Amino acid sequence: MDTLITHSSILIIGILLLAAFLTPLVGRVSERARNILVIGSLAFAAALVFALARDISFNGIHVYALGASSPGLATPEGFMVPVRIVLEVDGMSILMGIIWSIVALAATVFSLSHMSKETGQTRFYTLVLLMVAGGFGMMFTGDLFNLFVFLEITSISGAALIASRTRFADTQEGGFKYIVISSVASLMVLFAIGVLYSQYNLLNVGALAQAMQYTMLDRMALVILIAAFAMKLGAVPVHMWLSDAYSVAPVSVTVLLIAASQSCMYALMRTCFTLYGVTADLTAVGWIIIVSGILSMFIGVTMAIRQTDITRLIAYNCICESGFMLVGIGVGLAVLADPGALAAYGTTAISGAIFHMINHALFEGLLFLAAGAIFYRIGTRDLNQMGGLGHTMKFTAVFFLLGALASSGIPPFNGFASKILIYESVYQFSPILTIIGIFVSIITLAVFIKVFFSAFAGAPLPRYKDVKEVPRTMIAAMAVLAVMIILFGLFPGLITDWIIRPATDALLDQAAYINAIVGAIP
Amino acid sequence: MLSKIVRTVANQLTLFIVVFGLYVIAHGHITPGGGFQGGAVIVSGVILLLVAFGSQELKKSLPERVLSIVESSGAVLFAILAFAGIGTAFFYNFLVGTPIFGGVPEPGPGAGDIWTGGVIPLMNFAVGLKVIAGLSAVVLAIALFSSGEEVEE
Amino acid sequence: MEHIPLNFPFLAAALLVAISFYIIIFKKNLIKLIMGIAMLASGVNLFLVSLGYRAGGTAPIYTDVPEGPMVLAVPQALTLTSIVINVAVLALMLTMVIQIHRHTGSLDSEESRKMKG
Amino acid sequence: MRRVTGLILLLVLVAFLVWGMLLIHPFGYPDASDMDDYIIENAQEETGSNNVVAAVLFDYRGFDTLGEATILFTAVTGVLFLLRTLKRKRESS
Repeated sequence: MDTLITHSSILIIGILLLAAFLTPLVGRVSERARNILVIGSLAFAAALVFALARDISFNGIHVYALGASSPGLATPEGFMVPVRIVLEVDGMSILMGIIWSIVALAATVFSLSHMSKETGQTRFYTLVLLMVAGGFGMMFTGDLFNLFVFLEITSISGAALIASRTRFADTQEGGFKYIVISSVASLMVLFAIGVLYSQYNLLNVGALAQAMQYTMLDRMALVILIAAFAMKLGAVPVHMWLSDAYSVAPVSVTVLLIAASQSCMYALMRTCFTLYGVTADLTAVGWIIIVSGILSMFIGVTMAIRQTDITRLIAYNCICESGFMLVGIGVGLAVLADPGALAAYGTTAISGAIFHMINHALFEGLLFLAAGAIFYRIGTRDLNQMGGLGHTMKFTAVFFLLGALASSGIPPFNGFASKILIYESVYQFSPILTIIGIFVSIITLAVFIKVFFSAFAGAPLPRYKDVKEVPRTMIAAMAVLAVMIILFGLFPGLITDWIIRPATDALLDQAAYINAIVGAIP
Repeated sequence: MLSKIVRTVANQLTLFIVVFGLYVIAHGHITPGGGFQGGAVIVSGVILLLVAFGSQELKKSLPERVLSIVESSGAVLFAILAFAGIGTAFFYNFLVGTPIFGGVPEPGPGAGDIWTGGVIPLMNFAVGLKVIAGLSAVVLAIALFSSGEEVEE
Repeated sequence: MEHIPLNFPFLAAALLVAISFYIIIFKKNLIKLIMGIAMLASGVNLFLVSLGYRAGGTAPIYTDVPEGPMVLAVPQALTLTSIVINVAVLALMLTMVIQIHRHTGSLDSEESRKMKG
Repeated sequence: MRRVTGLILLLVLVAFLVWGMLLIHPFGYPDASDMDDYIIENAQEETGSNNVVAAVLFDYRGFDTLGEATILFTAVTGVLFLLRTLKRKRESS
């Protein structure tokens, strides 16, 4: 058991990669065996993630040096800096890992029936496994170049998955846009890595953070990194690809894409808080992120009003919700150098943003899955053609309503729990931001009420008389997310204390992250 | 399909290209080169055959199904080699000091020995297999698709 | 080879990056867009590999090498990795363009809806 | 309008890049090389490989190479996935 825990971080990634390599071989033999392999490896990875989370909460940061003579030996003996790739999992990374494993499992179970009519399923599941492995790699790695490699794995498999329904032209366009944006963003990340490498001859995040002098070149690298991750995230100046990509992908893929953009958010936070951290003066960066967040909120919600395509509407809602996270992170960054303000409200703002990341993945996931369930049964995404579906698709209607209410921040659900944290902390920073946030939430609610009534309420339409409820696996996948939304909404204090607070502390504790790699600073 | 002269020359040349590629792969740990580079060299030979004979002819001897299987096997081999060191740590070079590729050269410049490098030559081989099959499959699939042929899934 | 004035290789990499951004922003043809991304990749690769150069150094391979300093090995490995990654990305992009062309019959980003992103 | 904004952005980018490149260490004289020196010195002993680049690729940074092989695998899977035609034609006919 101890051995398993010691190796768990690499096993999570390695088993998924191995399963992905095996899937095309197994898929030729039997479809059933393939599905068991896919679900089994994902479940195994999820179990390991929880075991690792438990270990981290007791023993602190988990470090794994790949190829070293002992896994805990991050730097070679008698040498100050790490030479090998080091996986470093702290509270923040494992939090992302937990979200990612749950979302991946739900999305894959959902696709079992959702994709059953499509061709090329073996390759579809291979790509899903690769994408999940890539996401775990991004979250667990402590090495910048390794981050770039896994960023590429996630984006390439994501692009191929978006374009998976090749009989429609718009899927190809959405996938192409996604891959163009992601490869430009990844190359920018690589450029920034080169700039950092040129000065310190290091690639490890912890060691770089220790050596960081915050010279002009470091600022340049910071600008490039933030621009690249913001591009990948769909923050406002470069958000145009997001609605096109999210709306055309199969919904189970969209759910994965949302979680993947959360991992870019994680990379952004890692860059700002851990790589640069308190030594750098990040107030200006914080303000840029806040402005981008506010713009995301506004543009997301105003564009959502005009949409008649249900998945496109939810995609714009995604942009809007990620604005809330950006505002939380931006406020945290802006006061990072000021310990008093950080303790008073900065930490709460970051916790709120992190909590909102989980909630965002959950409720947007639920909304997309419900939209996908509708598409599965009636074959259209156009809101004007829907109506009265609530009579026949009761579960789907309930799940959609749940997601919509959580997304608009209505009290008993999880969206409220995280938004209230953001509101109250941001209010102390600048009241106007909170007012904007509440205003945007109200419009979101209005948009979703409109959608709910046009799709589910009203008299049953004659042409949808034969529409049945979706298969049980799809309901199960939605139910998992719905139960978590309710639980997180009912016990926000518990979640905050158990998961969010340790993650925030881990994110803000730059010294611990560095120490885990290079030992105590002399 | 091009003229008979081109086809014959391509046929003969491919042998040399493959031998050179194999040389680059096998000596990846002592001279410049390695799995990716050697694999790319061999794929250039495959492309030569594709240009000379056309995609349908090539498909008869190199179907995508086989290429896909070989590619997966190469990837699995690579991953297993990485996993094999997990007794110590993932990617640990467990073959150094053993009779199989376990030699350690004298420090400093010197003549290379093929029996060195631990898992590196084996990994080079796995990666080479993967690159050959993978890139050939890509080129073949694109050629087949753009000439209106059917592509196997 | 003595000190090359004005960091010439770095400037060349920067120039490549700038030209490729020009192509990515202004060109409408999808194939040209892909070429722009390939150029961006080459620019970044050139930048990476020239970071590792040490004046008068030999290739970091011990087989029959003259004594003396060796150039840095890690940037070369990074560049190799990045080259292969870009080959993969280009293959997938070209596939998508082929599919787009099959559906819309055009390679113009303006014609096939609002392709610019 | 779009052209003008694009052009201005581009000029800013060029200025930014050139300025940055002038700040980087002189070509051929790296600022720091601790990690690389360690690798060049110890690669032969630790990995048994004469080719230091291969040692970095498959030993010190082997995980990156696994990632890179994965990316190639992903791309091949993606290409074959997107260009699939055979099965569907059979089903529809």
